[in-house]
Amino acid sequence: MSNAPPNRTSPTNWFAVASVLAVLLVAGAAGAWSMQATDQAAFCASCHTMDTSFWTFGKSGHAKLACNDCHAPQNLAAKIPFKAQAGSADVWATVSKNIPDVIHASKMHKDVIQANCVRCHAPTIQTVAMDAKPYCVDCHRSVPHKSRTPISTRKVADG
Amino acid sequence: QQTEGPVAPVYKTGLKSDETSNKAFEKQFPAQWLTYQRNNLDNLQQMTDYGGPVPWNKNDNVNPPPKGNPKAAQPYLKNLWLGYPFSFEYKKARGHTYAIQDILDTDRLNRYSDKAGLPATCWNCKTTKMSTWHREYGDKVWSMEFHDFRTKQDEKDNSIGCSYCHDPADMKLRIDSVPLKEALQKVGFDLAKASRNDMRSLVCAQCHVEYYFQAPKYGPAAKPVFPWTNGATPDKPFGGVDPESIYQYYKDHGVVEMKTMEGWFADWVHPVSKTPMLKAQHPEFEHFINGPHGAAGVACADCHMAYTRSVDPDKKKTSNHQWTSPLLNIEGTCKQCHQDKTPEYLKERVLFTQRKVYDQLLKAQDLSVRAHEAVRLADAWKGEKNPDYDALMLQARENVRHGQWMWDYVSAENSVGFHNPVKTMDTLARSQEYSAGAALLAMQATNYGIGKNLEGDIRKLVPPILEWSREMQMDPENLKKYVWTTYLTPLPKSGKVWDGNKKLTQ
Amino acid sequence: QQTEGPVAPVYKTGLKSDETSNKAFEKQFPAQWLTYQRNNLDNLQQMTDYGGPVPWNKNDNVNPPPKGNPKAAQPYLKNLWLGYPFSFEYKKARGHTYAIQDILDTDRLNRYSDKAGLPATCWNCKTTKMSTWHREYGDKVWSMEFHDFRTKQDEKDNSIGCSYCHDPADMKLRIDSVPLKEALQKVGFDLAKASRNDMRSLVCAQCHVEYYFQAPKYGPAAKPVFPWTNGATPDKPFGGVDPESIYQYYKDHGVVEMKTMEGWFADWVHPVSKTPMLKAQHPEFEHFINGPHGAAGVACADCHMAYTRSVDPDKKKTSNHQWTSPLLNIEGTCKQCHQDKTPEYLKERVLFTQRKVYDQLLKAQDLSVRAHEAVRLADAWKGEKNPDYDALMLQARENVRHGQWMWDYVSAENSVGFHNPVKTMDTLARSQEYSAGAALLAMQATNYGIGKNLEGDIRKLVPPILEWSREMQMDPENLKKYVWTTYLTPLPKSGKVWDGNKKLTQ
Ligand code: HEC
Ligand code: HEC
Ligand code: HEC
Ligand code: HEC
Ligand code: HEC
Ligand code: HEC
Ligand code: HEC
Ligand code: HEC
Ligand code: HEC
Ligand code: HEC
Ligand code: HEC
Ligand code: HEC
Ligand code: HEC
Ligand code: HEC
Ligand SMILES: [Ca+2]
Ligand SMILES: [Ca+2]
Repeated sequence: MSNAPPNRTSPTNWFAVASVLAVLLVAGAAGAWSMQATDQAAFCASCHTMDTSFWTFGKSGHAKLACNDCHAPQNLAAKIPFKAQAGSADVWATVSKNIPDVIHASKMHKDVIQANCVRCHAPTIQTVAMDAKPYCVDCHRSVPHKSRTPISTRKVADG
Repeated sequence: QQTEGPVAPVYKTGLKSDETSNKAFEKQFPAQWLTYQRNNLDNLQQMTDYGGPVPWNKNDNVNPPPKGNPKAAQPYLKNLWLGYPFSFEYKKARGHTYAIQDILDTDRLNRYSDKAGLPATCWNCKTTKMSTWHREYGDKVWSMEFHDFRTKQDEKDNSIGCSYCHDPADMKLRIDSVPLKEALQKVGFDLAKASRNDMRSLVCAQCHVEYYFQAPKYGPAAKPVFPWTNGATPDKPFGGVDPESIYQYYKDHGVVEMKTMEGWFADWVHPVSKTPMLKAQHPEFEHFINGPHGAAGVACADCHMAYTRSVDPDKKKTSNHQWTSPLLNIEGTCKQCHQDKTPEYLKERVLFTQRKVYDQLLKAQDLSVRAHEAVRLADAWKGEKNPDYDALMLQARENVRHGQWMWDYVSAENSVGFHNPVKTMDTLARSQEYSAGAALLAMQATNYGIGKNLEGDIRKLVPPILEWSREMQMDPENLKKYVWTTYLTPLPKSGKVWDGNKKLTQ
Repeated sequence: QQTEGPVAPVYKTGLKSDETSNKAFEKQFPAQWLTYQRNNLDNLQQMTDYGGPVPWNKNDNVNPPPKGNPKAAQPYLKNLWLGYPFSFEYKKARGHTYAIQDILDTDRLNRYSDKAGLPATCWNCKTTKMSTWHREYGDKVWSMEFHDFRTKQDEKDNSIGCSYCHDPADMKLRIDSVPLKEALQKVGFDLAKASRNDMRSLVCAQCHVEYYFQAPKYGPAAKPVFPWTNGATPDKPFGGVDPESIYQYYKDHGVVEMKTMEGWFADWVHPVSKTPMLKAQHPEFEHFINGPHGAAGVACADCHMAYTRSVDPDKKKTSNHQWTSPLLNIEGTCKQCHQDKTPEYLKERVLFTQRKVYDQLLKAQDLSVRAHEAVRLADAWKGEKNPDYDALMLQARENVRHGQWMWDYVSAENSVGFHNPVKTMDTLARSQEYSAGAALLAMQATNYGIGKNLEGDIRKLVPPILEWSREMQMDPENLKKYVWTTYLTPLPKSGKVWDGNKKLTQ
């Protein structure tokens, strides 16, 4: 339609390449420190792309968490391949500058998030039919990124 | 550690699936029982601007609540339903725990006779016993005598309760109501495949829907049918619930004999305009389903039964079984989804819609009264007539019927537009179009002879009837109070035969 | 990392604050420049069901796009605006880059004379030069000759552009337009305290608002004024933007002399019904501000300028400076907030509203035509009259005016209801009420003598005028084509004086 398709031949973003290396390091060495460091908000937010999410999350009831408390599986066997895949997808998108205008969590990713809601809130959801909707966020629509609020209150213009 | 995802609690109650007593559930479900009891609240503190469980008379815009409600009443209802039981009594709904008491006490049913005038069908949406009786009598039950069942149940223990929505054995949601099961089948909605989210609305659709009593010609007599098939398609099973689709549906399925309306369905004939009329009843589901919320997958229970922790004994999270206006508890209902908004803001948005809907509803009713009045005058017209007089009068009547159906579809819906703002406003605009058209056609039929008599404020030309009841209609003197009531036939004088579930000596 | 909240980027451009050239910004802002250029797209692929930047004639429901649009046109526009320049040409809007070209080419301005017929005010919302001229000439500029400015600017380089919304020195959003600044001041909205979010809508409110030309009696002649004060309160500065408030506003601020309307404002007098009329223009802001989105704080730019990364050179996130229908890019616009919905779903919800609004709009226009026709017939009526004839005819005219104002307020608004679904439907219902009332009053005035002549399909009684223009009106023969056009005065025959920004030899 009216927006031309993204141009895929733009010059490389060197910061991102460095990030690729970082991720490879994580996946390869799997050192405990790098595993934890790359879970934290600060790391995710090192990509400007993540500013919006970082900002809204920071204002939410969940601000004390790490991004990957929600955004990665918590069992290590599942977590490493997930992080490698998600991480390299993020990085590849950044390097190739093939970043969509609006980023959406994929179905697979939403399922991962869902499992994490359940993991933390298990005691809360025992007595009622919390599967009334496919996802917790179908009711808790603002958790944690405040998706219905005006853009200027949650987006960074020159991200 | 749990990674399976939330699962609805499953219960083994030890109760039988055909249990109909509410009390039977109390011990095992004290939290739900407690909120369920709150359905008995009906004091003035429970009022919202247009809703809340206070049973004021819907036409009374003179007396303050709880008798009337000058801010939300519809003064012409008794005129517009003249000749039909709804003109005797129609109140604002209150909690489910009152369902039996209120139907026992309503003047819509003839308590002055051995014949209630309306069939046992009326019990369908009030008592947990209905499915028992249906199993017992089969489809004959619908046309049985209403009064015969007055004593066959307990006012509280069988009022709309657990077994109507849950299978008592395991508490899974179920559809207990025969008419809904059949309606879903006819529109091609497979109940076996209904998701949990669907069920959280469908249990309400057992009752909060438009219905009519089937004429014997079309199947079991007096069976309640939901008129949803016209427009339903395999991929859009609820494609037939808009008021124009249903209006078309009613151009069939009936036994009207009037020329050009042969075979149409009619609930009654309005005595003033001699028009075969339709009555709309509580089409909440039909409004909601393609409104902003229903279309988005929000369920009735999300707003009207939002989870609450406020309940002892153990302050566990449970579904709130007090069905009432969500505006009485915006924090606990709307705000789970609209967390970024304040309760004041949300309430103001509801009112933004409701105020406009209410205003246009009253205008639509004024025009509808004018339409009946025009036909009445044209009927009585002795002067020169249009050569097409007969055809024009038939068209006029069709417009009277159409216009009234459209506003009634909105009036009978209990959210004053909120469940589907734009559709509601569209329906009212159409109502006004048809009613204005009816008056114009009647004028044409009389070569505008009646024009002069229709000039000026309709509220003065046709005064709203504030009080009317079966007892009033028994006294021929009362029929002289208004021009319109002179068209009624006095009812036979008689004392009360039934008081609640007590048969009085006669 | 930020802690204060997202802030708009600030730049030091080295440009002066009074820069008016668009090109001056190209080098420093290549990404915005690139999307800005996309405002030049106006081919058929850009059409949505009701919108999109394709300049078809808004009344033409006969020819296919780009000339007309059978699915979205309003066939009676030329009839309803007869005698007013809008009846010569009115097109679907397209991109901002065409603003100057389109005003240069429009038949609304008289290109066959040295006098355009409309003042220089018209330039206000088309050219970045306006504030320069205002500084130069002061408030005299508004009533200066439109034509004199045709050559004083570049068609593309000064078309609605950067400096109208940004301070060229630092690119902060600014209000460049005099009428908005004054309007905000009058309603008590302090621009200095406007938040960034406010500014993301207010820059649009410079132009996408209802306005009128001030009569000399009330201040500088022909100055554009936004009629928002009636209903504005300190805590609700935009409390006066609903159509009924503005209608009341126009019961003042003018120079009408007709009895009972003394001092009212009128844009022109409709020649057929001799009624002092109002013209509504693009009240997008007025609709949006208390609609579901505007009330929730969503800004115009959130939907019409959503961030995009698809732009070279560096694929950074920038605001999309192609102002067009969000439905052309639902993924990138609506889905910022409605991430849980599909584009198909969202489009269908928009259409759910738009279809109903369009249908009721056409009905309102039909009734409005009937109202003018009724007054015309009653004016010509030679038979017996009502003793109150004069008073009734004045009331009828007031209703003609009121009814037309209400539908025009919706017609002129460019979202076909989406910006405020319920308010739009309410406005149309009111329009229909007033127009139907006008016809009835005219009938009463003639003791229903004109009734017969109003019977039947209005589209046959008063045929829609498909083509009309200044040139057509120069030929007295053309005035005979329709009953209604016989009420026009032929225009003096004359050749074109202006073609775009070229003065032709005369
Ligand atoms: C409490 C759980 C939680 C935390 C903590 C969290 N997120 Fe999310 N995030 C979600 C959910 C839920 C969604 C999906 C929203 C949807 O699609 O409905 C999401 C979506 C996203 C998306 C997709 C874009 C969107 O808005 O749909 C991005 C990017 C994202 N999160 C990044 C982050 C970053 C970066 C952090 C840390 C700074 C973070 N998230 C912290 C729950 C969380
Ligand atoms: C190298 C820069 C970069 C870093 C670091 C980064 N992201 Fe992303 N992220 C992106 C880009 C680019 C996309 C868009 C990819 C797409 O949708 O094609 C994205 C997409 C996402 C999405 C939505 C897509 C999906 O996979 O469902 C989520 C959620 C997300 N990121 C979370 C995170 C979290 C959590 C972190 C920290 C652990 C993180 N990101 C770190 C650049 C980054
Ligand atoms: C790692 C643990 C963790 C995860 C994962 C998590 N939460 Fe929470 N959540 C918490 C804690 C801790 C609080 C209490 C925060 C407070 O009150 O300070 C909380 C609070 C909440 C609240 C109440 C306050 C509010 O913000 O509304 C809701 C609702 C909620 N969470 C929903 C969710 C949903 C939905 C998800 C998944 C998208 C989720 N949570 C994921 C730990 C978690
Ligand atoms: C998004 C929330 C929402 C959903 C979903 C919803 N409702 Fe409502 N309902 C409301 C609001 C708000 C009112 C207006 C209450 C008032 O005026 O006080 C209302 C009013 C009602 C009333 C009248 C209550 C009273 O106090 O007068 C009934 C009955 C009702 N709804 C039934 C239903 C049914 C049945 C469904 C599903 C088919 C449903 N509602 C779906 C929000 C909702
Ligand atoms: C398809 C379901 C259904 C059927 C059949 C039904 N009702 Fe109801 N009834 C309802 C619902 C839902 C309400 C509450 C909403 C309302 O009042 O509009 C209600 C409310 C009532 C009330 C209390 C409020 C009032 O109107 O005064 C009475 C009394 C009542 N019904 C009597 C009857 C009678 C008599 C019949 C038979 C003619 C009948 N009902 C048939 C569903 C039904
Ligand atoms: C008008 C319908 C209706 C009636 C009557 C009704 N319920 Fe429910 N009930 C529901 C719905 C809807 C749910 C939510 C189920 C879900 O989400 O799957 C529910 C949920 C429950 C649950 C599961 C836990 C929870 O709170 O969500 C229990 C237990 C329960 N009800 C008990 C009862 C009891 C006991 C009664 C009678 C006093 C009763 N219900 C009457 C509709 C009803
Ligand atoms: C159908 C709507 C709905 C769904 C789906 C839903 N919730 Fe809730 N949730 C609510 C409501 C309503 C409340 C408010 C209850 C109260 O505080 O009285 C709530 C409250 C909460 C709270 C805060 C208070 C508490 O009770 O602990 C948490 C945490 C929470 N939900 C987590 C979840 C998680 C995790 C999921 C998914 C497994 C989920 N919710 C799914 C409606 C929903
Ligand atoms: C068996 C029939 C039946 C079912 C099932 C049913 N209702 Fe009702 N409902 C009624 C009747 C009857 C009344 C009116 C009772 C009275 O006034 O005596 C009513 C009244 C109400 C009221 C009005 C109370 C008030 O505060 O004004 C609300 C709200 C309501 N119902 C919501 C629901 C919802 C939500 C569901 C599904 C979860 C539901 N109902 C299921 C028949 C039913
Ligand atoms: C389970 C989630 C949920 C609940 C509960 C809910 N809403 Fe909504 N609401 C939505 C969704 C989804 C939309 C559609 C727009 C969107 O996708 O954000 C919406 C739209 C709206 C709108 C805009 C449409 C309009 O009619 O103007 C209003 C106002 C609104 N809701 C108010 C309420 C109020 C008041 C309540 C409580 C009575 C409520 N909502 C309960 C999810 C919900
Ligand atoms: C929530 C999103 C949203 C907001 C906020 C919004 N609009 Fe729109 N706008 C739309 C949609 C959707 C349409 C209909 C487009 C169509 O029919 O193709 C539209 C149509 C328009 C059009 C006609 C475009 C066309 O292609 O015909 C104009 C002009 C416009 N809007 C201006 C504005 C202005 C000015 C504001 C703020 C005062 C505003 N809009 C706020 C969504 C929005
Ligand atoms: C207050 C701002 C404002 C003023 C003053 C104004 N316009 Fe416009 N004009 C707009 C906007 C906004 C649009 C686009 C939306 C629309 O077409 O409704 C527009 C569109 C147009 C168009 C293109 C579409 C069409 O209607 O054919 C023309 C030509 C035009 N205007 C001419 C004029 C003329 C002539 C005048 C003076 C009588 C004038 N404008 C005064 C704001 C204004
Ligand atoms: C009709 C109004 C309007 C016009 C004309 C306009 N802009 Fe903008 N511009 C905006 C708005 C609104 C924003 C968002 C600002 C914010 O969020 O604070 C913006 C943002 C920007 C930004 C900040 C970065 C970004 O993309 O969000 C730049 C740079 C910019 N515009 C440049 C230009 C240039 C260059 C032109 C002329 C080619 C131009 N603008 C014309 C309204 C306009
Ligand atoms: C200086 C006056 C002015 C300002 C400021 C302005 N507009 Fe416009 N807008 C116009 C005019 C004039 C047109 C029509 C141009 C034409 O058709 O020649 C127009 C056309 C449009 C269209 C129609 C294009 C289409 O696709 O149909 C949209 C959408 C629009 N404007 C949105 C906006 C938004 C959003 C803003 C603020 C960010 C804005 N405008 C600011 C005057 C303005
Ligand atoms: C910046 C956030 C934002 C954007 C962008 C946005 N919306 Fe909304 N939308 C909302 C909010 C907020 C509401 C009000 C209900 C609520 O609070 O969820 C809403 C309500 C709605 C509703 C329900 C009201 C109605 O009119 O039926 C629809 C439909 C809708 N939006 C569609 C759209 C479409 C289509 C677009 C793109 C043209 C869009 N929205 C863009 C935030 C947004
Ligand atoms: Ca019915
Ligand atoms: Ca105007």
